Amino acid sequence: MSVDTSSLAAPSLFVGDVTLRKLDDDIYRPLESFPTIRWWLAIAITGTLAAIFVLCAAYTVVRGIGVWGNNVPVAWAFDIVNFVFWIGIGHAGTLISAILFLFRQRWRTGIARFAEAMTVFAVICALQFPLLHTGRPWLAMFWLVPYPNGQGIYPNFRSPLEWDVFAVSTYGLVSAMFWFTGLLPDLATARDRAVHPFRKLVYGILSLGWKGSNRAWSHYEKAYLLFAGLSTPLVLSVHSIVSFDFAVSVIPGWHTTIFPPYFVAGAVFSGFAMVATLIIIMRKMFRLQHLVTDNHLELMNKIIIATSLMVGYAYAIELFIAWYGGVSYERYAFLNRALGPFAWAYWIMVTCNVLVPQLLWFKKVRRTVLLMYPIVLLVNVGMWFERFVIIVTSLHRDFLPSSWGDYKPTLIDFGLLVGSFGVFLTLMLLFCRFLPTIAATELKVILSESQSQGGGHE
Amino acid sequence: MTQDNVARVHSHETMHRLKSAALPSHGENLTSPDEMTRRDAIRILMGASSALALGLSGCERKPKREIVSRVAGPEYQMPGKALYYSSTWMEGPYPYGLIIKTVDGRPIKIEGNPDHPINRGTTSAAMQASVLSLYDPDRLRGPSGGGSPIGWEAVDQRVSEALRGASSAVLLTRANLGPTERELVRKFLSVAPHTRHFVHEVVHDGPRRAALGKIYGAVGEFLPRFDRARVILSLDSDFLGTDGAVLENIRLFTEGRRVNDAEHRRADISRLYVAEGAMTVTGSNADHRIRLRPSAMRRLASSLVRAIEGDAAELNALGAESGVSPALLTALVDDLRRNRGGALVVAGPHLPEADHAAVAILNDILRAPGNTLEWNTVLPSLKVDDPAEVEAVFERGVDVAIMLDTNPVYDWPGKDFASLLSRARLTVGHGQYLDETLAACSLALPSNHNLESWNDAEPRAGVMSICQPVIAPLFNTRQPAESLLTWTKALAAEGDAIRSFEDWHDYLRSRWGEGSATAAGGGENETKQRWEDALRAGGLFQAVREAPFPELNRAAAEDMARAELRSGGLDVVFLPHHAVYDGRFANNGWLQELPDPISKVVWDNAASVSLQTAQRLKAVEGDRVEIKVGDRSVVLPILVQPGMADGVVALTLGHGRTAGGKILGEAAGANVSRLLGQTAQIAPRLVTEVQLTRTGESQSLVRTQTEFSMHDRPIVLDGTLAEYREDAGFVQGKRHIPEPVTMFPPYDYSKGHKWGMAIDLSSCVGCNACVTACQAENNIPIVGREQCAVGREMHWIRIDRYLTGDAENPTVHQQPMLCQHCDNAPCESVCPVNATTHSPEGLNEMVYNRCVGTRYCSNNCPYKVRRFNFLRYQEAQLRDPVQELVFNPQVTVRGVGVMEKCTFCVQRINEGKYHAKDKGKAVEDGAIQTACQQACPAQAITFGDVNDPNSRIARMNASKRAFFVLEEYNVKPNVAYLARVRNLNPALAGDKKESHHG
Amino acid sequence: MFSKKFERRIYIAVVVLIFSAALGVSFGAFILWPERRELGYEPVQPIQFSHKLHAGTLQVNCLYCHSGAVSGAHALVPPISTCMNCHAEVQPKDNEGRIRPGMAKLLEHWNNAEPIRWNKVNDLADFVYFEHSRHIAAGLTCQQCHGPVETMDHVRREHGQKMNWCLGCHKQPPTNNLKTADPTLTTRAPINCSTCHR
Amino acid sequence: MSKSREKVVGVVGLYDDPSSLLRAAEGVRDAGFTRWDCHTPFPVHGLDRAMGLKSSPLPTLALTAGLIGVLAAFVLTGGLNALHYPIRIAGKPMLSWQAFVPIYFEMFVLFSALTIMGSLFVFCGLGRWHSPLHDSGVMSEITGARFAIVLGADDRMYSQADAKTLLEATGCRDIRPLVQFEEEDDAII
Repeated sequence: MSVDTSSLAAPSLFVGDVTLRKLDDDIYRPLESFPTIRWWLAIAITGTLAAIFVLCAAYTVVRGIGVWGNNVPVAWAFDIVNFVFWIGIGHAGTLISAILFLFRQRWRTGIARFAEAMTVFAVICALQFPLLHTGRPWLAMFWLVPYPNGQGIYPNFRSPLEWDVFAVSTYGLVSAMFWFTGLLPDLATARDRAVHPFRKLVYGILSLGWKGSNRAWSHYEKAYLLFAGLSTPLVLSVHSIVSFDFAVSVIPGWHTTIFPPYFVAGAVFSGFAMVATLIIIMRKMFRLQHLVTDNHLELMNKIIIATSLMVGYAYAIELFIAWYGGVSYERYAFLNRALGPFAWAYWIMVTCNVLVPQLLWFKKVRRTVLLMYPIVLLVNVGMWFERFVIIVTSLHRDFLPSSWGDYKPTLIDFGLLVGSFGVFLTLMLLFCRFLPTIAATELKVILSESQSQGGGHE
Repeated sequence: MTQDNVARVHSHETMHRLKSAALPSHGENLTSPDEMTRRDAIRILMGASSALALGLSGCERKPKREIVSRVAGPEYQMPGKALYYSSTWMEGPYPYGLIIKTVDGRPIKIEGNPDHPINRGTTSAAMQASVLSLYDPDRLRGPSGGGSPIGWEAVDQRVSEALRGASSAVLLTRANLGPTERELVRKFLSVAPHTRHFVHEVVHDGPRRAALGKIYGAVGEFLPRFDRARVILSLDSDFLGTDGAVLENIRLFTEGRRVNDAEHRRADISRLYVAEGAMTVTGSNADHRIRLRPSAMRRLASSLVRAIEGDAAELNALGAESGVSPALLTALVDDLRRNRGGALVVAGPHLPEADHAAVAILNDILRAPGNTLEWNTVLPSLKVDDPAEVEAVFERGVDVAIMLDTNPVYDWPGKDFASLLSRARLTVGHGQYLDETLAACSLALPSNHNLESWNDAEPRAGVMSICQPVIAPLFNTRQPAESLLTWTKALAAEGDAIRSFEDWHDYLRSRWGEGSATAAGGGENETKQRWEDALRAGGLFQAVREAPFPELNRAAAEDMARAELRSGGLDVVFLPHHAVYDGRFANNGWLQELPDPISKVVWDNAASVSLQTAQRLKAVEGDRVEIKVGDRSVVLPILVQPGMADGVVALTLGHGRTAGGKILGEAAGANVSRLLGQTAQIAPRLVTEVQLTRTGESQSLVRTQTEFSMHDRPIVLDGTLAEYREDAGFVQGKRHIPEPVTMFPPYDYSKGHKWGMAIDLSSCVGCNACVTACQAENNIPIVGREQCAVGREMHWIRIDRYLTGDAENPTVHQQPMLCQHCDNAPCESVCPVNATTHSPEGLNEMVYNRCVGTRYCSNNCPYKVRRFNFLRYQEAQLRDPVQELVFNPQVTVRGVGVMEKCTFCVQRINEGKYHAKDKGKAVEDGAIQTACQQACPAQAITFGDVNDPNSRIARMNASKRAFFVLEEYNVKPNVAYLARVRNLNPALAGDKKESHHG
Repeated sequence: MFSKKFERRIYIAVVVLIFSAALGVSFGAFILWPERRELGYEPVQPIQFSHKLHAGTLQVNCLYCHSGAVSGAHALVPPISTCMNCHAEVQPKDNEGRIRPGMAKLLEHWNNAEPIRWNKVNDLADFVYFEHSRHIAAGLTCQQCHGPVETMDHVRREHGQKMNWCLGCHKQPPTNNLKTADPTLTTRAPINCSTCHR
Repeated sequence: MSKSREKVVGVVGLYDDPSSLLRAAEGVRDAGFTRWDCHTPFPVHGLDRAMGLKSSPLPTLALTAGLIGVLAAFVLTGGLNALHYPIRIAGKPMLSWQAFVPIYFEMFVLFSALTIMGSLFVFCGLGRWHSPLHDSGVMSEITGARFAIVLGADDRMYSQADAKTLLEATGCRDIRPLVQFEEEDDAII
């Protein structure tokens, strides 16, 4: 990323007259005031969706996977599409908190906390699917874990699904720890601002006795850097490993060496789109436009268009290699994507992920919420379809034409998809209500630096 | 089954004692109280929660189970050990010899009797499925009169009283009565003098039989010797599918097509020409196919006669009219002429008499009689009566109507049979189900299943086959012959010899005693011994001298063949369904879910038409059309079938059943037999005047395969005989296999066993027997029409069918596809829980109880042969105390959420190994047979130890025709396919567009 | 609020929580540990048949009654007729000359031709295809898996008979002590899955 | 909460901006104090040097733990798949380490991250809720917007007057005593 931060980022990350005190007041206001009617309305809707998720999941477990549209040959469909989609969403959080941190991109502070929370919740959503998609989740939840048992048999560590178990659980755990570490000082602030003893107690316990001591800061900053350093290869590895689910198989359309970078780029792409989608609402809802500024949005949009070009390149190179490689099965698989029965999904993908984001080349579009919002929404749609295209169209027609089949999702499939958004958004709403959505402490650093450098405000 | 097990076949006499000791004769307590609980015997896999390693399933111990001791069991019947009995399959149109495997007193698997001269150890799908019908919970469980249960005594009294007082009675039976049954019918008719016996079948070869009788002046039928023929011409005869002794036909046909690599330069196999209207199994195996309407068959036969005799004008005219390539017709004529004495023409049983006369002449001038045709004087079935005659009798008034194991209310080709029946005072229906007929009868009497019955059969001279029961009747049922004997005894005069017979078994036995006593003499003990020997062997099989071929009355034949040709806009041909036949097996789920060998449709019937005919009707696949013949009509969906002749509609019988079980209620389809029996038909199953109108509705047809193009992929390889003679390894030139690159050194499989399979595509005709055999052996569930529609059928072996070449008259490629047991199996490396692994003997093993159901293995299987239990498919069946008896105790019944696939019948492998070990010997080649291999009528499947250089499998694998599917992916499959050799007429080599790959 | 006492309370809470969790897990594992859970199962049988008397004192060969073990998968409990081979003659009586209750019950079953419903002591899951005959042929003694039955008045489960336990023997290096060991095996007995599951 | 006595345990100096704190910290460091600390709402750049702190040992710990994780992963995968129950899978060798690499990597990250988190408890005093700063009522200032130097009474250089003077000398205008509530009832519950 070659954004010149010294000239661009620092001065323009705040709007209006911001002091350390006012910063705290703004950020902690949602925690300290009674939720607005809009918040209640929102959580009622998302809570209902989350309940749909729970019901559909229970129904699936009781009746069997047959209540979905999956079949042979399309043995994976919405389940794994949703899994990859949510894992991908999570990646933007880690990218913002870790990679942009390592690159000293200061503007990340405005959105990092929110994006990290998104990571954690997206991973929670994602984790539902690999477990739920197994035929016997009540056994899968144990047998995928190498624990001492009476059978004397253990997982097969050669399986990409087993790699997933390690990768996704590590990712979830590390993301949560990283997020929590970042939250510590802010929780301490929340504790010290709290008036009600119960709030004070809860935030007090959660902040683990943080005192802002510089002896602690010294280790803390090192730890944060190390977390960032670990998370960076971790986030790359996680989506690479998720892509291995497909890349190490033999199925034409899956067996592709470009998958790891392509998946990572796609994950960042979709993740940033999701961050933008949600943070625009969040900053409006909690009146934080002066902290999450249009400059932030513009920078995100720049990353979106960069990653859009990457996935566009991947789509093109896939087609090229399919032609150039000369393997007839593979050639057919890609032609079938673009022209077969699921061509509509392919072209939705191309339109939403490659064509529409090109509008972001215009500065006006990048900086106008009303113009960019439809674009980021479409990117979310497009990236869901990208996984659908990869999984369903590759499976439904592979080597032997005799085994080719069709795929039709059922209501339960849609229930789980919509329901997973319910779970995710409910968690996000709770997060916005109970935890500081903006990394106040980090913002204070930037604010104080900009003030001490004599840099004014816009 | 090993050789040794055949020797252990037990006769029913000992079985009789066993039953009294161990088997209560009726009802729920059927399972012998033995060492095991029933659950134990059946081996189920439900939640597998008890296996949860830390025992998280609960605090208490596992559910307490009991061992029920026997009081005093027969020594030879060890609980859990299989016993084998011989018998005869009497349910279908043709009787075949059976070996029935029973475990703990319950029959669980049917095999062919290897000693039976007709089927020689092979089986058909319907035979395999018979065991499922035995445990069908929808079977009638006791006699009922007017809807309420009554006792057999009351039944007998009512029937015999009614018969005594009857001034007119009708006995309606099926055609394949055994000789003893026929004798009993004669006896019955003699004591019930106002009774007339009629035979009813929808599917029969009446015209052929009538024609042969007239032109040869003798009763008899052709026995085609496909193995001796060099050139075979089939005129609408599906002899590999439904016409005649199919199992024998397939065997003989494939014998005549076998090639030997060592002598590939001199290889010579028969050439099959098929002229047909519908697309049949036979047609799909043709070297050259002529699409021709059934109503034009006679013209083809007659003009062939003339052309062979020198005048090809009419043949050319026919060719021009029906769009058949003149070159093909010329080549056919040349081929036939050149191969006099080695040529053979067969004609379909649904063609009119005149056609058979024409074919007889053709065969005669080709010198087929005595060479490629034998004459059989002992007919396997009775002559079917003219429905109009029966209707007339009913219309004159009938007091008593008795219908034994036949369902005329469903399939009567003529007037509404139910209303005819309603005129009779007493109507007695005998059958296994409360079907359409029994529901319309005043007395509904339950019949025994074939496996509960005594019977005999004599399909041809020298073949006397015995059917013995292998289980006491499950329900309060009785064999129709038993009923008939009871009624005969009741009607017979005091002192009549018939009254001395205790029961039907006694009657049958004494008749056999008489027969063998007169033949061989000897005392009572020897008679008994001979009877027991015959039971053990499955019958008396003697080589008899071939009957001399009678002289053809050519003038009469020509006269007959000149009969007026009637033809309308469309030909409608009524074919028996490949699995449920005429509807008698409609309540059998294995058969309903068996894909049609040609269209792959399941659970349904349709109106098949060619692409051009569909276009003419402006209909597309799935459009429902009203098919109107005379004043009756049915509505069926259109199925566009490549290979059909234009102007032909092919309808399959056997669907649209309305009563008699839950399974047939699941099936879709319509009853087409109601269109029959009107003036528009030129033969009993051939109609030429028909109207088709689109109803505007449409319906989806459920097919297990939807893509029939091979997309130029080297999947099924074949070549012509010319190519083969040139180079036995012609397959190698048809694809490109790059040198495999691998990171890992391969495992050494050279020690011990290495199991492998070879499938000779030259032999496979695509008959589906293997599919059902596998289903029976491996407890494979049926999933129903809806689940099939979403692609969840469970067959471990399927027969892939590809069409290449001409879209209207394609070349058909069949390929049985099953788990390839790859050495580098892609499914194994992706399973996260080690549920699918490799054995040191080269088996790809699937451990159901370890499987958590990620389905990743299925995704990564290039052959897509893995099957997933998406829903609780087997649970209802497991809970039913009758249905659960069908399960093979040697194979786990899979629960929901578990992947499954072909195991190479690992239970048989283990048993074979144990057996050899106990004897201290190596496993003999051929001692271990997979279920599919054992059933295969074409002997196309070979299984064995690849490491044994003398084994048949090693020879097959070494064949130059052998190739592996997707070999280029270096998955190292263990199922070798031997490329099909097609015997194309060299004169037509350029005419026929053969697809080349790679 | 955040006094030393508060801090101590939290510590105590955490310690108690961790301790009770550890205790719970170990207790649960102890209770549920499959080997243990199956061990020592000693149900009351419908007839008080003493293996100690028959197999121990009287030295009746195991295979006399459990004849299936040689030739098949199931060892079988004997049909009552097998009992009657001896007990038609030998009918133990008590001091007052009455037939002992267990014997009387056996006779009752025999005379009514009514099977005896024994409680299964050694019970494998349905998906395990255990073949007694293979193990007898390999020269294993009954006691190796069933424990010293000849010393038990009531038969008791001596081994958990979980897969790990089976594998314990199967995975040993090949040995010449076993009669029918396959020379191609690298272990004492096959350990591939279809040996027991299919 | 029980009644308690206040006990002075040190002195707090509050500053309004980081630069004055930096200067003050250098002064305190140079004065030779050891039992003292700075408390800030956010990490102040240069304060470590100003306080004369040694650099954190965390990176070494994290790397060591990660390597132990890799070793554990090697033992886990190889031990279970190749030694404990060698099953043939897809023609791959029992110890097909290439296929275990993703697990090695993930275990590196997992062990390392857990160690970092654990180390934070040790090094940053997490889980020590009690602080005289709460009792002195300055905590909310610190986590809010102000910067504090705390000189502990247990420092051998400490005397209340000197400490106050020292802080005043660094320009501190808000100096407060650091108090701790002495609980009368010192019982645990």
